[in-house]
Amino acid sequence: MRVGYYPGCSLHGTAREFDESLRAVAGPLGLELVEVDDWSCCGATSAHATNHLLSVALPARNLALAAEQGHDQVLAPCAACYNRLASARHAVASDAALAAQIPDLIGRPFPNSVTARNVVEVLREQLGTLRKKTVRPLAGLKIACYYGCLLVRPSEVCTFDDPEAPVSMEEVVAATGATAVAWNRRLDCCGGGFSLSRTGSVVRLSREILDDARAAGADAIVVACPMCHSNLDFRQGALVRRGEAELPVLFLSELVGLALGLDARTLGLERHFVSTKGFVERAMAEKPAPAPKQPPAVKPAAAPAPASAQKEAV
Amino acid sequence: MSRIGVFVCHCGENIGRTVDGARVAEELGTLPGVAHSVDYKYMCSDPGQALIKQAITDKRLTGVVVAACSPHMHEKTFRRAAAGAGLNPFLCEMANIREHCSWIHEDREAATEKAIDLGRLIVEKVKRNVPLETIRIPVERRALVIGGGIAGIQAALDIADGGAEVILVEKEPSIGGHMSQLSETFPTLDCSQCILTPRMVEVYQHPRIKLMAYSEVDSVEGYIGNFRVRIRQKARSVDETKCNGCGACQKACIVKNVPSEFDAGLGKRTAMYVPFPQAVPNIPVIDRDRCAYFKGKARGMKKDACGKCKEACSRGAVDFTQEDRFVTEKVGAIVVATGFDLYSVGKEQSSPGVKGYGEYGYGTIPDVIDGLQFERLASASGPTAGKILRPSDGKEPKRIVFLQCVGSRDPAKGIDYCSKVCCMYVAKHTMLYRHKVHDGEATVFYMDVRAAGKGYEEFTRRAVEEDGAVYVRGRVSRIWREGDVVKVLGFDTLNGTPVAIDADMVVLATAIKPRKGIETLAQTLSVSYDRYGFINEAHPKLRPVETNTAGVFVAGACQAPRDIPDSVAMASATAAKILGLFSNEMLEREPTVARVDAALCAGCFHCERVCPYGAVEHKEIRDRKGRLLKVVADVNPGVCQGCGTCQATCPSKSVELMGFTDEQIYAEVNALAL
Amino acid sequence: MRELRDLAAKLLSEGTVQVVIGWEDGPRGVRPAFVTDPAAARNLVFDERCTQNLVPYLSPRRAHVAKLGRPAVVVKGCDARAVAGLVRETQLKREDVVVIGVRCGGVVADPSSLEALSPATVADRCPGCTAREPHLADHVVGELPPPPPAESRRDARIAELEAMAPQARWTFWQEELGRCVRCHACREACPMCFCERCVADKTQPQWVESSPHPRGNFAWHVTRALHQAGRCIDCGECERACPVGIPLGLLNRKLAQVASEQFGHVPTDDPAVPSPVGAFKKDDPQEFIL
Amino acid sequence: MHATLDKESPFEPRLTAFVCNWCTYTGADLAGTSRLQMDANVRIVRLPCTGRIDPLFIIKAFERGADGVIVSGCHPADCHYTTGNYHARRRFAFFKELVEFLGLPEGRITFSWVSASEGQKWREIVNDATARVRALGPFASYPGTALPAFPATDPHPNSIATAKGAAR
Repeated sequence: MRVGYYPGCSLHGTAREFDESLRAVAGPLGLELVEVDDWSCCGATSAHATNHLLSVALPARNLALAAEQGHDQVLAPCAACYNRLASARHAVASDAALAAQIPDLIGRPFPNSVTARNVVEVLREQLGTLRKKTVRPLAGLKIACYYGCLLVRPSEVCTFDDPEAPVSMEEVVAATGATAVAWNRRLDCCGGGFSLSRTGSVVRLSREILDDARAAGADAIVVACPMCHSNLDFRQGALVRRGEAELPVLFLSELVGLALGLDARTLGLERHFVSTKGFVERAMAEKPAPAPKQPPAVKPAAAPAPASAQKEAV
Repeated sequence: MSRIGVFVCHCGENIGRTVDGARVAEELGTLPGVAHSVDYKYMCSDPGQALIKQAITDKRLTGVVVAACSPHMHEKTFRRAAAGAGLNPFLCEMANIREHCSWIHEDREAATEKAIDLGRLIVEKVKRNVPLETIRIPVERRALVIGGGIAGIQAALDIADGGAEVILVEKEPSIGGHMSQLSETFPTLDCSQCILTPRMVEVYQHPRIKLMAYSEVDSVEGYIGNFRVRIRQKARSVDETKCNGCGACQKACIVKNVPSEFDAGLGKRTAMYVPFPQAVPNIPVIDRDRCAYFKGKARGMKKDACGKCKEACSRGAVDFTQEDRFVTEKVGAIVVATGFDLYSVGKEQSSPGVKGYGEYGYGTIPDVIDGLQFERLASASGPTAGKILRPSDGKEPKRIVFLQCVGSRDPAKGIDYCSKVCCMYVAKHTMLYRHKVHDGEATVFYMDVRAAGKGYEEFTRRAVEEDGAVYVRGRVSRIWREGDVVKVLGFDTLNGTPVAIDADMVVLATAIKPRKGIETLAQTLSVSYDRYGFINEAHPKLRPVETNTAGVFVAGACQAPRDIPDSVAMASATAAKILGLFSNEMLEREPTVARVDAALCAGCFHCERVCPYGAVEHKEIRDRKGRLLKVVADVNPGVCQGCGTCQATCPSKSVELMGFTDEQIYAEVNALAL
Repeated sequence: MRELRDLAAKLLSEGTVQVVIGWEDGPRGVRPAFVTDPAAARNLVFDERCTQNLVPYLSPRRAHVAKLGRPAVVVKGCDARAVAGLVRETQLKREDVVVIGVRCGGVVADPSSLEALSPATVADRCPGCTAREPHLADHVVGELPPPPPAESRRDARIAELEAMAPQARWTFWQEELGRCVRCHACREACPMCFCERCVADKTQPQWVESSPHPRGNFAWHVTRALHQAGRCIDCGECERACPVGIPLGLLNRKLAQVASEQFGHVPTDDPAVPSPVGAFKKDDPQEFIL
Repeated sequence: MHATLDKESPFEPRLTAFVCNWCTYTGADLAGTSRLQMDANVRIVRLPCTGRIDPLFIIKAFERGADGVIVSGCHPADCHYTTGNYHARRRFAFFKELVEFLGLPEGRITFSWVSASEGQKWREIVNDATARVRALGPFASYPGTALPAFPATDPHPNSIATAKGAAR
């Protein structure tokens, strides 16, 4: 499948490993990433706080370019880029007066025909292929899937999953053979763009996220946003308390790459601040072939926990 | 030959001031076929009516035209007068020379001319009027009540007590509905089952009520007074005539871990079960999806996987071979009382327009429950025998947070309306909780407290003032679990501050929605429903328990969120309507209905497509040897309401609306050319 | 042509049908043929002269055709819409007729003129035809010929008339309709005019005056066109049948434009698509209603 | 026999109104009860529903000397018979387009929705339609539509009254 690719500034800078790992897994999953020629800034994070028209026009220009280059969808791995592209599409579709201004501003027609996609959404579509191509099932590894604030909200713009109880990242993680743990801070804010201006807030918010993931027994956090990654990975050294182990923070594409049997260097796993070495070793460790399904040897407890009973009643 | 009598009214000065009544009478008197034409000061007065009656007799009139006020005012009066003198009332019509003439024109000359025109128009029409007989349809004096909750029970009892037979259809194995699941009821805090169970027994024992539990309405044909209803009696796998309700089969059942619907999933039942001990009828049913015997058969096992219930039954009532049975019943009226479902807080929703509340953790956090589950916890017959214990670890919660408007009044979730009962039952819950757990803290997040109803406001005040419930105005944004604490993060909009509460349990007052599948039933009954699926009443103010299909009535929460007193009142209202309907042996209908000329009808059935009432049926025309010649349209006079859309649509004018025939209208239009 | 004849002969000799209604050569161009003998199937033809719609012969009111037995009918794409119309309006059971569709490259407006198909002679409905291959058919025969020539003339003519002042338009139509001799050939030729008794023949009351007077003519042509509104299958037979050459096709076409623009209905040979008559949408256009 | 002819304005049009019983007829009643003065040129023919109104009624009215026609009923969604007016609306859409295509000027036929509470609107409809038709002039001035007088008929003839009426 041919997909337009809009890396944005992050993937050419701080999140190079996101870019590298995505390009590495694309082939095996049957995706052909074609970088949009002459792409420019999406406008995040400052445009939509300062000039609404500009915040729509910047993404619109990139989407118009993609349309001219024959794409019907564009993969924007950065959650902020994705959010801006999708928001611009939504704004134009729901405001005729705004739509009328755009072509003049960007100097080209804007058919609004190209859909903006994010990594989670695109990988989830390839679940079948992923399961088939997984040569190194990550069984035994516990993953905390962290969506952050931008991937699934606002709900009228990011429609691919439930805004309050998303499941798509967990589905991708499950396809790699790893276990997605249940935890509470999946949708919390990491502090995002306040990394430099209000570092104190970022430290507090990010620490809560890390603590909760650790409490849930996660071996690693998986993200799909360069900003989340930088806050959780780059700042983690300053966040951990004495004696606490650091928690590796991986891009979803890196985890998928490991399951596909790609090596850590190709996936950019050596670029992290929190060492991924231990995690990668556990992932690479030879595991016994998955046992064929058997009925459990021991009968389950006579009365299941009320939680499950309750589920039946819902 | 026509002998029309024309009676021009002055209505005192009302008409007389601008219309020269004497001249109108004189002019109309010259028309062909007019045998008598007079004017009089007050035609509707007793002497005026006597004038008409006298003329009908003396002049042997074949039609009467009263040129006076609007027919909406006095058509009935004058038709009654005509009938009093032995003239068919449908040979009497009115020309409106007051509202449509004297009152709206100043120029006496112009108004008089117009009054003559209007009179002539009606004279020409009445010449073509034919005697019509009021349509009389036999009424089957039996009612069908769909739904055995409190509304259905009340309707059935009231109708049966009024002397008519009732068939009460309930899809669950027992009647009782949601009310049987409640602990206490607001605003009196009397025990729900204590007031309901006697009524359930009364239904069972009533000589005129035929209770069909574990049954569903399959199809409905016919019309008011004459419905034919096909009912599916689902296979209980227990012979009702043999079972004496001893319960031995349930004790013997090996499948004991089925979540109990009655206990809202908080308790367990067997696969062979009665929903609750006071069930009516007290006859068990096998849940075939759970039963070991049937699961074994479904897997293709040759040997019987189980049969313990059959062995245990001393009366040989257990019958694995039973199948669904269909019975057809004739009824004259139908009550829809199918009640409600609770909004599902989790992700799974009945329609794409409705969304869940992922952020509240229902279904994943065991100590987040809904209002109905709390009722079961508080109920003496519930899984905890009335002790408030939380589901996760069975401990007594010391702090419960109640959330109102979960789903309700939330357009983002697809439910714009207020569910009406939640404010009241949440107040009740806080009281029940505080009465049982004296050191417990009850916190309520609310948007408004809507307590309109007798004793309702006092009740909610009591919850706050006497029982110490803490009301926080605002919404909750997230609920999550840390250890055994349920964290609730909300916002107090009166203080303008975020609120974080460590709770032991959270109760969600979820919205009330129409029963799943109500649309199918509504279509079967051809009644309309709103975008949420609530059944539409015929008029929101003046006909609140009727539907747009004559003979079909609505009671309880299937029409809109309703509490118990409302539902009962509606049910009694339907009973009054139905008993009124049944008080006549024959149903009288206006004879202004459409008739098809079968000889001319080509059977294109455009009329069938435009008929708002489905009154057009197909009739086969056969020759004497029984060979099918053609299929033509036929109007059922019991269903037709007389709009005439069929006639205007019929290309060959093969259908006539009595009272407004083509000939009559043609004559009216022609009369204007004179 | 051979394919058509072989199929007709096969259907007749196998007893699938008792009569095949098609076209054959006659002294003045082609004429309808009612073939009951398999050997006579070799007379069947189909070409640009086969303008006539044969579906009216399937009307239950045509007893002399019905008594020939179970029919097969040869239809062009436009004619197939008439079969669909009869099925839709319960005049015909689909299983009671075998439909032989022919692929069509357009027909001439006036086959009796014996002129070849050209932009000048093509029937009004053919340019831009989207039904050259019938869907509602048990058999479809022939190769798809090249599309019919020329641009549509009638839409231009309608636009031209609409540009005129009402009074001038009235005068034009009074002149056209004034020629009407009330022979009702337009009705007889129409596959969708199947009433037991036409409203124009009703006398009690007489809505439509029967004499060829301007009033009666106006009432008749308004009524005829309105009864076809949303139902007309655009075969052009009414206009072709008219002995005095009234452009009835313009009236039908005008109402077809209304049906399509306001109610999204276009003639189709799918009997499952409901006609706009007897249907409504709550948001149907109503700008004309104050 | 119609509205009095005004000397200054030689032409007073005649209009026939086909209205439904439940909304417009009642709305016209309300106009009367409210004593709303209006032009006296309109004669109302009462029908149960706009669904009952056949385009032939309108043609016949013109044939019989009407200069204009008003068709009025319940607003959409207010129909006493639920959907009669929706079917009428489609029928009138076709009819209006057809007769205008045949050269009938737009103002001769007025379609309107007048509810039982819109007495005021009914007055405006009546006055506006009358003014429009007055401006258009007599329908009979259209060629080919001149009318002979139609005698009143009796469906049950052979009476003395018939002879008397015909002599009139």
